[in-house]
Amino acid sequence: MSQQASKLVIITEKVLLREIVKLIKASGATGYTVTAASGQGSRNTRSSGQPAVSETFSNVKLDVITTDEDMARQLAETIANKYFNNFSGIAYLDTIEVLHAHRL
Amino acid sequence: MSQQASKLVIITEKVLLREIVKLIKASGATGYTVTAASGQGSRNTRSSGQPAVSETFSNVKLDVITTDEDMARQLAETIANKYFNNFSGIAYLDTIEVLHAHRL
Amino acid sequence: MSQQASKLVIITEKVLLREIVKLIKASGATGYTVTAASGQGSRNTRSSGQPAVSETFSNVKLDVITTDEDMARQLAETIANKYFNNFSGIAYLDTIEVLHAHRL
Amino acid sequence: MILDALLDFATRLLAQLQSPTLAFLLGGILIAALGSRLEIPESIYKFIVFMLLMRVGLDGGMSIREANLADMLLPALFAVLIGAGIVLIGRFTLALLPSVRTEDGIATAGLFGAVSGSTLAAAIVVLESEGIDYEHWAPALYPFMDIPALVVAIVLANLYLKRRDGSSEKVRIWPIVKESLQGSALSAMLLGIALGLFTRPEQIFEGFYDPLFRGLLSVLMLVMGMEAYARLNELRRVAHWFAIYAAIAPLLNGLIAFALGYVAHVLTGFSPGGVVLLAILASSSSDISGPPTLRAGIPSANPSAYVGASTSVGTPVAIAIGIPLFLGLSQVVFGT
Amino acid sequence: MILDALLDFATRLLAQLQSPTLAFLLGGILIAALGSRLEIPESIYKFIVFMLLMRVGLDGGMSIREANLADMLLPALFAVLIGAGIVLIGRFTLALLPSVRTEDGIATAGLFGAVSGSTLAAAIVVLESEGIDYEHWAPALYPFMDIPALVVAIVLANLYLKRRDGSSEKVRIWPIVKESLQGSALSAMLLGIALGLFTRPEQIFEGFYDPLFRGLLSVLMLVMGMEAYARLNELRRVAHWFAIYAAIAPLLNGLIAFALGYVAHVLTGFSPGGVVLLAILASSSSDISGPPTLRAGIPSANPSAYVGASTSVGTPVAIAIGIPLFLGLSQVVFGT
Amino acid sequence: MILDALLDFATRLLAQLQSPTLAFLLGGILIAALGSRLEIPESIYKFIVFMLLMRVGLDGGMSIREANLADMLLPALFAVLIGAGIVLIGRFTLALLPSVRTEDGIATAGLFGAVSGSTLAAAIVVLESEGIDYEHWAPALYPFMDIPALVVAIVLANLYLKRRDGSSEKVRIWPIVKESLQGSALSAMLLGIALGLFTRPEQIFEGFYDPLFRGLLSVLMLVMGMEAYARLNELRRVAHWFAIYAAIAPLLNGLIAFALGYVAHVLTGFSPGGVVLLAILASSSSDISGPPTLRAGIPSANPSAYVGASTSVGTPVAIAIGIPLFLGLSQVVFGT
Ligand SMILES: Nc1ncnc2c1ncn2[C@@H]1O[C@H](COP(=O)(O)O)[C@@H](O)[C@H]1O
Ligand SMILES: Nc1ncnc2c1ncn2[C@@H]1O[C@H](COP(=O)(O)O)[C@@H](O)[C@H]1O
Ligand SMILES: Nc1ncnc2c1ncn2[C@@H]1O[C@H](COP(=O)(O)O)[C@@H](O)[C@H]1O
Ligand code: NA
Ligand code: NA
Ligand code: NA
Repeated sequence: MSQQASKLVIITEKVLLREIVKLIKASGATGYTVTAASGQGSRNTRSSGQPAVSETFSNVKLDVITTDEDMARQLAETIANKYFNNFSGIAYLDTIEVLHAHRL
Repeated sequence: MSQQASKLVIITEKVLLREIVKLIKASGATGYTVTAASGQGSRNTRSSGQPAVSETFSNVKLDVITTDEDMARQLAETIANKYFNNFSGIAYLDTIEVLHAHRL
Repeated sequence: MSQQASKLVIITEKVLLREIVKLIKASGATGYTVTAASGQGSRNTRSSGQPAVSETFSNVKLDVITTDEDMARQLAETIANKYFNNFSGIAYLDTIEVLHAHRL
Repeated sequence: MILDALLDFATRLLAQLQSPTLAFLLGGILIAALGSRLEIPESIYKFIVFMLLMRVGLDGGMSIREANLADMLLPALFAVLIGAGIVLIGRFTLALLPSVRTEDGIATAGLFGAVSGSTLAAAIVVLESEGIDYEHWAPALYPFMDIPALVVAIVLANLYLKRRDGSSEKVRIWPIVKESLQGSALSAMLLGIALGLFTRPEQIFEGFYDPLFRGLLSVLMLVMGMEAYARLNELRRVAHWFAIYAAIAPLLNGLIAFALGYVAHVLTGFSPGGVVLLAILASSSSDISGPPTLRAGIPSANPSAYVGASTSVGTPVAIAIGIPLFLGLSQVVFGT
Repeated sequence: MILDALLDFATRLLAQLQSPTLAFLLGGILIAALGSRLEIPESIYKFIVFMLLMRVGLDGGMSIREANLADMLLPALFAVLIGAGIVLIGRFTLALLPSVRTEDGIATAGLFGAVSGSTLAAAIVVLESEGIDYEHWAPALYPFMDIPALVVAIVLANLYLKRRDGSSEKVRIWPIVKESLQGSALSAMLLGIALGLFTRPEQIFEGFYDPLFRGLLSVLMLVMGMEAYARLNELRRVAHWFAIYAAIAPLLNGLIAFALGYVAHVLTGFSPGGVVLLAILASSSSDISGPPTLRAGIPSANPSAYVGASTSVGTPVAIAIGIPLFLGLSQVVFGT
Repeated sequence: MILDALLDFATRLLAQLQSPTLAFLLGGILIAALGSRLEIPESIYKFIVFMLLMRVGLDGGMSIREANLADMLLPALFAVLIGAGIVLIGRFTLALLPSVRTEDGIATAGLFGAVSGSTLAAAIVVLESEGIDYEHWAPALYPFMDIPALVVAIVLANLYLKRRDGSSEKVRIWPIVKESLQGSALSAMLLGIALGLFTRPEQIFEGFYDPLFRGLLSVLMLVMGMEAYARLNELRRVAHWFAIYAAIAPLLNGLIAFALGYVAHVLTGFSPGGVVLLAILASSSSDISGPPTLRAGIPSANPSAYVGASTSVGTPVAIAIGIPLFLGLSQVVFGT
C-alpha cells in the first residue's frame, strides 16, 4: 500500500498541546504523533508553569502525516496564524513514503 | 563519507518495543534509535498496563537508517504483517543523506 | 514564507548535549530542537553516570534547521571530528520545506 | 440475624466509604470527571506500586519464617483452583454471549481471575484498621491465583482461535508463567518475600516500608480512581455485557473463594481474616500486570474490552463493595 | 515600642533566615548561581506540590467540619476584594509606567494578585513552628483570592486591547474560573478539602501527609530557589519596573490584606494567625498555576515579564521578608 | 587472637549478608539475573541520591559546628593523599598490564580513587546500626579524596597520551575540580553541609531526612544491584584484568586508608569509627559522578572498562566484603 505522503511537523510550546490537537482533529487529519522536545529558537517564550529547572521538556513536536498536502499547508497556516504571533513555534513539511498505515 | 540512505520510521505501541527491536536486529540493520511518543490514529488500542492517566507516552517511534532500501521495506513488511493486525502502528520511509556514521 | 531548508540531525550521547549545543550556537544556526532518545549502533559507548537500569534515554537527538546547507554540513563535520572518535554518534541531513518560522 | 447482617453490611459500607482507601478512589473518579488536570507522574506511580508490594512481600516473607508450611498447602491449592475456575466460568458465560467476541470474553475472564496488587494492598489496610488477624503469608497466594488464571485464559483463547481458524501454533505455557513472574509488581512482591524470609529486614520494614504503606496507598487509590474514569470511554465502545460482567464477577468470584476459604478454615484452621483476604484476591481484577501478558498471549482480543471492564468497573466494585461485603460475611459466618 | 517592633522584626528575620524553609530557598539560589547540576526531577516536584496541597486541603476540610460557616464569610469576601484590588492597583500603577507594555503590567499584577501554594505552605510551617494558632480553614481562602485576581487581570487586559485594537471578541469568565479550578495545585487542595470534610482521613493525615509536610517543603523551597535564579535572565530582558514592582508589591499587598484581616478580627474574631495567613496569601504571587491561565487569557503579554517578576523576585521577597514582617506586625498589633 | 578475628569477620560477613543494605544489593543482582522487569524510575533514583547526600551533608554540617577544625586537618590531608595515591598505584600496576590500554587503566584507577556516595551512605547505616561512634564530619572528607583522584587520573592520562601522540594541549585542572563540585551528588552534600553549618535544620533533619535514610538506601541498593548485573556484559567485553583489579583494589585501597586512619588515630585521636569510614571512602569506587568527569577528561578511554569494573565488581565488593572487613579489623585493632 506504499503511498507518497506529506509529513507536517510543528514544534511549539507544551502549553498549546491541547488546543493544537483540537485543530489537527478538526482539519480532517487521520492521526498525529507527539514527542516531548526542548529547544531554542529566536523567540523562546516558554512558560508552562512548571519550574524551568525541573522541567526538561517544555516544547512538543507534533507530526501529522497525510496524503493531502494542501490540507497540511492549510493546517500549518491556521496554527501559525492563531498562535505564532504570541507563542514560540516552527512548522515544516517533509515528503515521505508511507508503507503501512491503518488509515490515511 | 556522505551517503544517500533510507530512514524507516515505525510508530507503534510501547508494549511491542522489545519484540520489534529483535526483528530490527535480525534484519541486519546496523542500528536503530527509539524515542517516546504518544499519539492518535485510527485504531488506537493502547494498553501497556500503565494507567493511562499517569502515563504520558504509550507509543514508541523507531528510526532505522540503512543504505539498503529493500531491507528497510522488507523489515517494515515483516513488522506490519506480524503486528499491525492487532496493534496500532504506522510505518514510513524517508530519504536522507548520512554525513557521519560509525558503520552503515 | 515557504522556504526550502536543510534539517541536520545529530544522534549522540546525552553527556555531550551541553557541548554540542555550544557548537550549534557558535555555527550561526538560528535554533535547534532536542529530543530524548535511546538506541543502538555499532559503537554504543554510553555512560552518562546514571544507572543504565533506571535511565531510559541515554541519547539525545538534535535537529538543526537552516537554509544554509553548507553551514549544516560544516557543523556536522565539526561535531563529528571533535567527538565521534570517542563517542557514539550519527549525523544526517534531510531536505524539508519550512512553512513558518520566527527567523531562519 | 439476616437483618442484622444486612444492617451491619450497610453500616460497614458507609464507614468504608469514609475510609481513606475508598475515599481517595472515589475522589479520583470525581476529579477526573470534573476535568481536573491533577497528575500523579508515571514514575511516582511505579514507585508506589513497588513500595506497596515490597512491603506486602517483606511482611509475608517474615511471617513465612515462623509459619507451618503445611498450613499453606490447602489455601495455595484453592488459590490455583479459584484462578483457573474464574476463567472457566467466564469462558462459559460471558464469552458465549451474543454480542461478545469469544476471545474478548476469555481475555476479560482472565483479567478477573488474575489479581490486583493495589486491591490486595487496600484489603490489607482495611483488615489491619479493623484489627482483624490474618496469616501474613496469605498475600503470597497472589501468584498461585494470578498465574493459573492468565495461563488458562491464554490457552483457552488459543484453543478457540485454533479451532476457528484452523491454525496450528502450539501455546507454550512456560513463557506465560515467566512473563508473569518477571512483571514488575509480582517480582517486587516475590523479592520482598525472599528478603523477608532469608534476611533481617525488620528494622527497615518497621521504619520505612510499613509506616508509608497506608499513605502511599491513598495516592495509588487516587490514581486508580482517575484511571477508572479515564477508561470508561473505552468501555462504552464495547458491548454492555462487559460492564455487567465487571459489576457482578468480583462479588461472585469473591463468594466462591470465600466458600473455599471456609473449607480451609474448617479443615486446617485457616483464619477468618485469611478467608477474607482469599475472597478479595479472587474479587480483584488485574489492572497492571495482567494486560501486557494478555495482549501478548491473545493479541486479537480487544484490550478496550478487558482493560475497560477491569479498571473502570471491576476494581472499584471489588474495593467499594467487595471489601465491606466479605468483611460483613466473615462477621456473620465466624461471628467475629 | 516601634523600636521594639523593629528590633523584633530584625531578630525574627535573622531567625527566619536560619529556618529550614528560607535556608533551602537561599540554598537553591546559591547552588544555581554556582552552576550546580543538581536537579530535582519534574515528577518529584509535581508530586511534592500534590503532597503539600493535599495536606493543606485535608487539614482545612477537617477543620471546616467543626467551623462555624458564618465565620468564613467575611474573610472570604475580603479575599475576593484583595485579589481583585491588587490587580486594579497594578493596573493603575505598574501598567501605566512608560517603558511597560500595558498588557504586560496587567498580567504581572494578575500573577501577584493570585496565590502561590508553596508560599502558603511555607507560611503554615512557620506559623506552626512558632506555635501560633490560626483557623485551619484559612488556607481555603486561596481560591477566593486567586481566581478573582486572574479573572480581573484577563478582563482588564482584554478591555484594554479591545479599545486599542478595536477588535470585539468578548471575554468569557467561566472558562477562566474553570481553568483555574482544574489546575493541578488548586484541584489537589480542593479535593483535600472535600476529603477532609466528608470522610475520615485523620489517620492518614497524621501518619503520612502531615509528618512529610515540612520535609517535602524544604525540597520544594530548594527548587523555588534554583528557579528564582534561573528566571533572573528573563527578568533582566524586560523593563526594570517589573523587578521594582516585584520587590514592593508583595509587602504592600500583604499590608493591605493585613489591614482588612484586622477588620475581620475586630468584627468577627478572625484570629491573629488567620490575619497573618491572609496577609501572606496576598503577599504571595503565583508561580505554578497562574502563568498558563494568563498565557491563555492574555496571549500577547510577555511571560518573561510576569513569570520572571514573580518567580525571581516576588516569591523570595514574600517568603524571606513577608513572612517575618507580618508575623512581627501581628505581635505588635495583637500583642502575641 | 587471629583465629578469633577471622571467626569474627566470618560472623560479621554472614550478619552483614542479612543486613538490609547488602540484602537489597544482592536482591537487585538476583532479580536482574532472573530477568525481572522491575524498574526504579530514573527520577526516583535521582531523588534518592539527593535525599541521602543531603542527609549526610546536613549531619556533617551540624557536627562541624561543634567540631574542632584542627581535628579535621590530618584526616583531610590523608584523604587527599589516598585519593591521589590510589590512582598512582593503579597507574603503575593495572595500567601497565599487557592487554590493558594505558588510558583505560588510568581511568579505572581514577574511578576507584574517587568516592561513591551510595557506598558511603551504606557504611554510615552500618556504623549506626552497630552503635559505633564516628566523627559526623567524616563524610565531609568525600571531596578531599574524590577530586584529587579524578584530577590525578586525568592529568596522568593526558601526560601519557601527549607523550605517545606528541600533541600538546595543556590539561587545565580548575575545570575538572569545578565539574566535580558542580556534580549533583557532591553539590547536594556540600549544600547540606552549608545548611547544617549555618542554619538550624535540626527539626527537618530529625523529622524527614534522617528517618527516611535507611529505607531510601535500601531502594538505592536494589538499583545498584540491578545495575551491577546489567553492566556485567560491558565488563565481559574488556580484558579480564579489569575485573581482577576491581575485586582486589577496594580491599587494598581500604587497607591503606585504614593504616593512614590509624596514624591519625594515634596522632590526633581520630575515632575508630572515623578510621573505618575513611577506609570505606577509599574502598568505594564512584558510579555516579566520576564517569562523566572522566569521559570529558579522558575521552579516548573506554567507559565500558572503568564503569563496568566499578559498578559490576568494585561497588559490590566494597559493600559486601569491605564494610564487614574494616569493621572487623577495627575490632581487632581498637578492641571495640
Ligand atoms: N532553526 C531551528 N532548528 C531547529 N529547531 C528550531 C529552529 N528554530 C526554532 N526551532 C524550534 O522551535 C521552537 C520555537 O522557536 P522560536 O519560535 O523561534 O522560538 C524552538 O524552541 C525550537 O525547538
Ligand atoms: N496520520 C498520522 N499522522 C501522524 N501519526 C500517525 C498518523 N496515524 C497514526 N499515527 C501514529 O501511529 C499510531 C498508531 O496509529 P493507528 O494504528 O492508526 O492507531 C498513532 O498512535 C500515532 O502515533
Ligand atoms: N543505523 C542506524 N539507524 C538509526 N539510528 C542509528 C543507527 N546507527 C546508529 N544510530 C543511533 O546513533 C547512536 C550512536 O551510534 P553508534 O555511534 O554507531 O554507536 C545509536 O545509539 C543510535 O541511537
Ligand atoms: Na481475581
Ligand atoms: Na497574591
Ligand atoms: Na575510592
